[in-house]
Amino acid sequence: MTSTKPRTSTRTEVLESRPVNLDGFVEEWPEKGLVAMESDFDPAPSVRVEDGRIVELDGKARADFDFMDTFIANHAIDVASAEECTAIPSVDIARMLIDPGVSRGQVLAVTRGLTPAKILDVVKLMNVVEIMQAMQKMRARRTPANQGHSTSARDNPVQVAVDAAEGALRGFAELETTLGVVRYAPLVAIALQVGGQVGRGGVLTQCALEEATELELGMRGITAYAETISIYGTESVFVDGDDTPWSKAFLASAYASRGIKMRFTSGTGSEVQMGNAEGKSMLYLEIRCILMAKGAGVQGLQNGSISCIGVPGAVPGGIRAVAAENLVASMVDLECASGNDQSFSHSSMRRTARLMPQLLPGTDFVCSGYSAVPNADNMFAGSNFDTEDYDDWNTIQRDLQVDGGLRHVREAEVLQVRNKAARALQALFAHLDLPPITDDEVEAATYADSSNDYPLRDVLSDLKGAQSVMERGITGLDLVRGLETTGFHDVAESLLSVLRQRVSGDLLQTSAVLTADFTPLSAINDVNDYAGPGTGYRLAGERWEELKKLRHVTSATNPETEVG
Amino acid sequence: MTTVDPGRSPARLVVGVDIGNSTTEACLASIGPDGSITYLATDLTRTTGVKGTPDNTAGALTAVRGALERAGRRVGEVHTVLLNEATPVISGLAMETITETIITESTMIGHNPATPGGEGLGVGTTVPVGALPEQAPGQPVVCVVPAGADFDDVAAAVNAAVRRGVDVVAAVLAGDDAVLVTNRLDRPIPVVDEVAAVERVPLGMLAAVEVAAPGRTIRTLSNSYGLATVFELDPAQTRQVSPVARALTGNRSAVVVRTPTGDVTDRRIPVGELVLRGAGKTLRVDVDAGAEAIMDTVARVQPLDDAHGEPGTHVGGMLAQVRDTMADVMDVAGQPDVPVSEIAIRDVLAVDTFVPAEVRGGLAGEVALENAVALAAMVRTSRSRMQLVADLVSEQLGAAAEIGGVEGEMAVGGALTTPGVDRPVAVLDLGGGSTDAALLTREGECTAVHVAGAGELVTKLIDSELALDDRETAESVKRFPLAKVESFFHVRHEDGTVQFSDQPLPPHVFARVVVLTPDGPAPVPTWHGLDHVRRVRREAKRRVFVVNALRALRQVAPGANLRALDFVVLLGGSALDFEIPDLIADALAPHGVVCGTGNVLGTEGPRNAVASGLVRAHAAVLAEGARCPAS
Amino acid sequence: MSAQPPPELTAADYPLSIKHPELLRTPTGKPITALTMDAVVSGELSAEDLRIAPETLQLQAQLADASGRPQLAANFRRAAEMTAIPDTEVLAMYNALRPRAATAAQLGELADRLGGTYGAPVCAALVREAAEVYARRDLLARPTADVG
Amino acid sequence: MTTATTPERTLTLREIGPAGRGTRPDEVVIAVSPAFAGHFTKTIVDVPHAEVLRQVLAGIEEQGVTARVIQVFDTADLAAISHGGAKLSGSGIAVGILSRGTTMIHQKDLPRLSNLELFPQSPLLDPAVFRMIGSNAAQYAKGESPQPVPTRNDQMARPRWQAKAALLHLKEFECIQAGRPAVEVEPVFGRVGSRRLG
Repeated sequence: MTSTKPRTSTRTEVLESRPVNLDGFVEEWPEKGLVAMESDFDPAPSVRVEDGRIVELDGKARADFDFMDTFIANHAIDVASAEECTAIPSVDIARMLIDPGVSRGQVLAVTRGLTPAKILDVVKLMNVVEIMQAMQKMRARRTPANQGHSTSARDNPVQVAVDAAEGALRGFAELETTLGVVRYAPLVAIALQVGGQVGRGGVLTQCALEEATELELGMRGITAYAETISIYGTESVFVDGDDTPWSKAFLASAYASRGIKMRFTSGTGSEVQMGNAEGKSMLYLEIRCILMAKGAGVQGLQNGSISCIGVPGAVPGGIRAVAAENLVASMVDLECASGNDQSFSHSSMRRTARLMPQLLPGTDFVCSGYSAVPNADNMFAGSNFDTEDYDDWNTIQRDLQVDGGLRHVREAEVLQVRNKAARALQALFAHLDLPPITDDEVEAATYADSSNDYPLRDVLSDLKGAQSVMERGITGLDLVRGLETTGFHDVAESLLSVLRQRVSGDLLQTSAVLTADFTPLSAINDVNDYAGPGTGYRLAGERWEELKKLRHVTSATNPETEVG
Repeated sequence: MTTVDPGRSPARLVVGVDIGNSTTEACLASIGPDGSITYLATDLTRTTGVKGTPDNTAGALTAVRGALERAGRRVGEVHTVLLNEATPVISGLAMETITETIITESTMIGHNPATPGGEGLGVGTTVPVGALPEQAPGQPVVCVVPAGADFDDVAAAVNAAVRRGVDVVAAVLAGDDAVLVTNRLDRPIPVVDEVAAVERVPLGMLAAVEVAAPGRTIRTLSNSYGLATVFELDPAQTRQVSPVARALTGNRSAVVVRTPTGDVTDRRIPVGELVLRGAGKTLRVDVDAGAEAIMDTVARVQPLDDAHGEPGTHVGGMLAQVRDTMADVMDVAGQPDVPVSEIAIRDVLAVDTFVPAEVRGGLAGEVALENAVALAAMVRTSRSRMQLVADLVSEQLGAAAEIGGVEGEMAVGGALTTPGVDRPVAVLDLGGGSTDAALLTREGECTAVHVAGAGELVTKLIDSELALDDRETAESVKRFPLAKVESFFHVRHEDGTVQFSDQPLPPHVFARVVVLTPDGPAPVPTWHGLDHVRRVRREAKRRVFVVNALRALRQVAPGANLRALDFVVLLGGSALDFEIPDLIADALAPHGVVCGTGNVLGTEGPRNAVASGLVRAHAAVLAEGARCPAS
Repeated sequence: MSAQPPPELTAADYPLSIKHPELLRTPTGKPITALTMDAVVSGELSAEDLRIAPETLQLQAQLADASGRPQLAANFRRAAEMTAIPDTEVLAMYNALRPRAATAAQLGELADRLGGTYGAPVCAALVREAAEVYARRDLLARPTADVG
Repeated sequence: MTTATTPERTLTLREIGPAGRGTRPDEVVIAVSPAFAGHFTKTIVDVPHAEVLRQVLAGIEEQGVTARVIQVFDTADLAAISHGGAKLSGSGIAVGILSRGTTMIHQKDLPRLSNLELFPQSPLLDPAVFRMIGSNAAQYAKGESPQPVPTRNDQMARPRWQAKAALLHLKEFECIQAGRPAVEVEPVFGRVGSRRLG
């Protein structure tokens, strides 16, 4: 080719080579809903009640309601206070949200009567710092927490167990897994449960699968909760997903009827991604999802764009909208597992900035899936953070004195729990007559980073074993019995304590997790009491001492050594 | 337990328990003081751990409890649990490829692309397509096209050269473009494509390209005299190229390049010796001599005392590993170690097979079916840990537990409960790792043998011969019948019958050869047709089970004469296979033997023979009847 | 959202597993304190013992009401009704509620079965409401299936 | 010849009549979306539509199977386009292609929402993949059992391409002409800077 490009500066070349330029960005197109939260095509707020029924919602008469409007009007909005609350000027409500003198409960008394467009109108007034300020108060549980992913590119149960153990030790309150080969699910779910309990008794686990199998594993007590129950903001996309608000509400009750904690999943961008945003902004549609979840009576929601993060991430103000959607979930009193769980950017700087609106104020689960395995092993298609980022995360917590739910753990402790998790799973597999785990595998697991560091397993035998788990009707009780009889008494006790919780139903309440002493901690007994400086959750005392530790900190007493 | 007093009780409750390689079976019966037996219930569960080791206890207890539950009886009522003397049998498998095809100097391309172009034979000098513009007219040329070239451009270049008078007679392409190029030529020529390493085709050499019409095979390059004609060879040279012709037989297309010393050779790979000791002799046989030679040697050292393979070979490694595994299994805390030297290989089965392997020196990933030998070996030990199992069972159930007899004898006893069977009777227990035979004579004498090779070897043969590289699929091919999905609404079974369905079949099986598993049709990932897959499956079963059936029965038959057998009863998991019993029955029919799948107690099919045999033997002792002496 | 009877439990009674274990029983009638390791090892417990009882869901519904979460409470009340329905039937009912999966008559039968066989009036009401909305939004199964 | 960069080909779709049902059992229908080779000229990763169509056609031709190309105007839903194409195909097999590159192999007896092979990750489809898609479609038409085209995956496709894919999807929807029936077209290839037709 003889054609020459115009000469570019060396600086441009440097900038061109920056990872951020591998990300994709697009212009807004509000008519089609390709816009974060500021759109002239979103409806204006309005509500009218007649005979105890909402007959007009955001400019639409009941006869014109689509099924989202109907469900929200029938179930989500408090009819008694709707007209009064929606009449309050949006700016007043926005100010209540950030005013430390107004309690969380006082805000909830107003938000329970708001329409979707009204909520949008309120949060549109708030900049990202104000959103964070509000999140700090509106988060349902006082103590923030984090959730990890433990998966394996080879679906190796040994890896899932030891990385779950290390993750639990590092602080994740919940652990989630999923599969490459779905038939591996029973073995991997068992591994996650056992590994999690070795790392820290009381960790809750889940395995993301299609509804029937996920529910079955839950009912058998092999997993403890579920969250991959997706909902969408327009009727057409909801129907494309082969569900309706009523089918999902029914499913929510089905989980509760088996004593299993559950939350829905939604997020900005999914409707426009599927081409059916009906001309509404991403945040408006997400607010409809949030209120639908509220109306279904599910205790919580995983949101923050989730698997569509590339869409809000590419438009102006998109990450502000993502922060706002987390806030809206919290301000209507739902547990919020706030995203940061999908590969988001080629730029580390951008990955970190995207996290700040959740990390700084704290949310119920800052990540709804921090990859507790290297991203190459992450079967959720990669997370915003993975095992390589552990030390950075811990340092950021220490720098800013914020609690992101993790902590630095010394190598010896890590190796100890990894080894124990592998041995516990080895003993349990032998006890249940599942394909053996060799001593070589235990050794490899203790010191491994990724799935490549493990001996290959006999996949055929594993799949037969997995099938036999289902056929033989193995339940959580069998796991407890196996662990107890093979000498892993403490792990067996932890698992039994988790199983006992489903009889009590305490984990069904909003934002519930289980502490290391097996106390259910939820929005009922750990109420967020933030009321300005010096109140609410503060990173102090023993926990702060814990977070001061890093891999390398020079000792003040003897600068020739490190503390740790 | 207080209610049971063996001295006075009118009937005692006993449970026979058979711990096999893969399943543990129980047979619950009540025995009257006169030895009369009332069978109450049976149960079957997976064997826990390796047969003959303390790990078996859990499975044995599960089976006993299961049988009790079915009969509505309590654990406390059991008087005696009867266990078989289960000696651990461990089998190993290995495969050695013993031939190798090598092409030197890139003499030949014979990979049979799916869609060659044109038809006929072209002979000329190899020239790169890029050099066609400089090629002088007159001399015939074979055009060689590198990877990445566009089919439109190649066709244009050839057409241009031909218009200039260059005699382009054939082409060899890297890409899958042969039809595309030929369709665009003014004058059609034979074209062979998908030659991945086309850059290694020698240039400036005389080459012949031949493509046959669809559905036909080449005639000239697969014929030694055809090659001699094309390349003007003398008789000595013709003899030298005959392997090339042989290698190309059956192909639809081929390229042969004449180079100074190019050759195709079929080499035997030395893979070491097998040392067999028995009958006071020690014989050696080269593994690459093939299955027949190995099995002849094995026959000459019967009964086999031990076998070793040459260290550093697959066979040597496999035999050593089987021995080590057995040593590990016998290693139980509180029991004396069993030295490896005391663990002997007691049988070897060799089977000829073939493995598709990429040809060394090939330019297009040519695959040749290389010969291979598959070996199964079996190790037994006279020592067992069954006493430990018996002690544990006794402790857990609060009942007596005794070790009741040798498996083969018990199996025969159980087989006798099959309606229509009488002494003398032989049983064949078709398992996963070994095939066992036992004979009970009219006089009540019993002999039993175990031979190596059973269901697992069949799976391995299917896996390698179909190049599946997936044991799970191979296992399905072995276990279930085949069909071809002809549309979303019908399949054609392997017997030719057609079955329609109302619901559309899943897309991933469309147009594929499938195995009809209980969970629905599963595709067999192979380009072979249904008939080929079926032939491989049946041949694998024949070479293992039929060969072993005859071998094992000869070892127990009086005077090694199969005609001396009257009844042969098939038992074990593989007796439930949909065609193995027929294959064996067909093979035995010429010897006048009645052969069929057992139906133990008239209800259990080929299952539960040993467990119910234990009960029978126990009852016989109680009645002070004769007992089959140990062999 | 009709008003619930005044709650007997208050937020201070949470968590029940610690503050009121005496109120918690398994569907088989065992007290939660019977779920011990000894009981597990001896095989006294079955999977049925690890399910939640409808009475417990009613208690949790009271707690949800007491902490200002009427929708959550309603969900727990539906769940309490659903404890009696076998697993496979729960999934079948869920599938019937998917778009265009059931006719008006089928949904009516489903609601009747919930209200009658299972004594589940709250669930039945949810299904009736769905049937009404589906009719208006063209989400009922069409009598002649058009898969083309 | 291998090193020379081939000049970019152009593509126009010349309408030759309404899209009818084919009768030849050895044909595959290629059904393209409303904006294909019109409003848009290349896929999300800049593969020219000329090359996309040329390679799919080549894959079919190499298998000795014929092809007909139709353009659909009243939907931009890939399953609907592909299934509609399959119903018009003499063999019952069709390849459906969206402007951004997303492609599907469909068969007429399958439910609309099912498919034989789906290539959802448009950023990972290059000319070689389009060739294999054509080849596989032709093999299905012949009743053979091709190995499915290997699908690729890239975790970082989300941040780079997700939003652009959504935008292209919306634009394609804009080009829908409700009620306009599908037409059979003749693909006319040309070369930039050259009048010679390929």
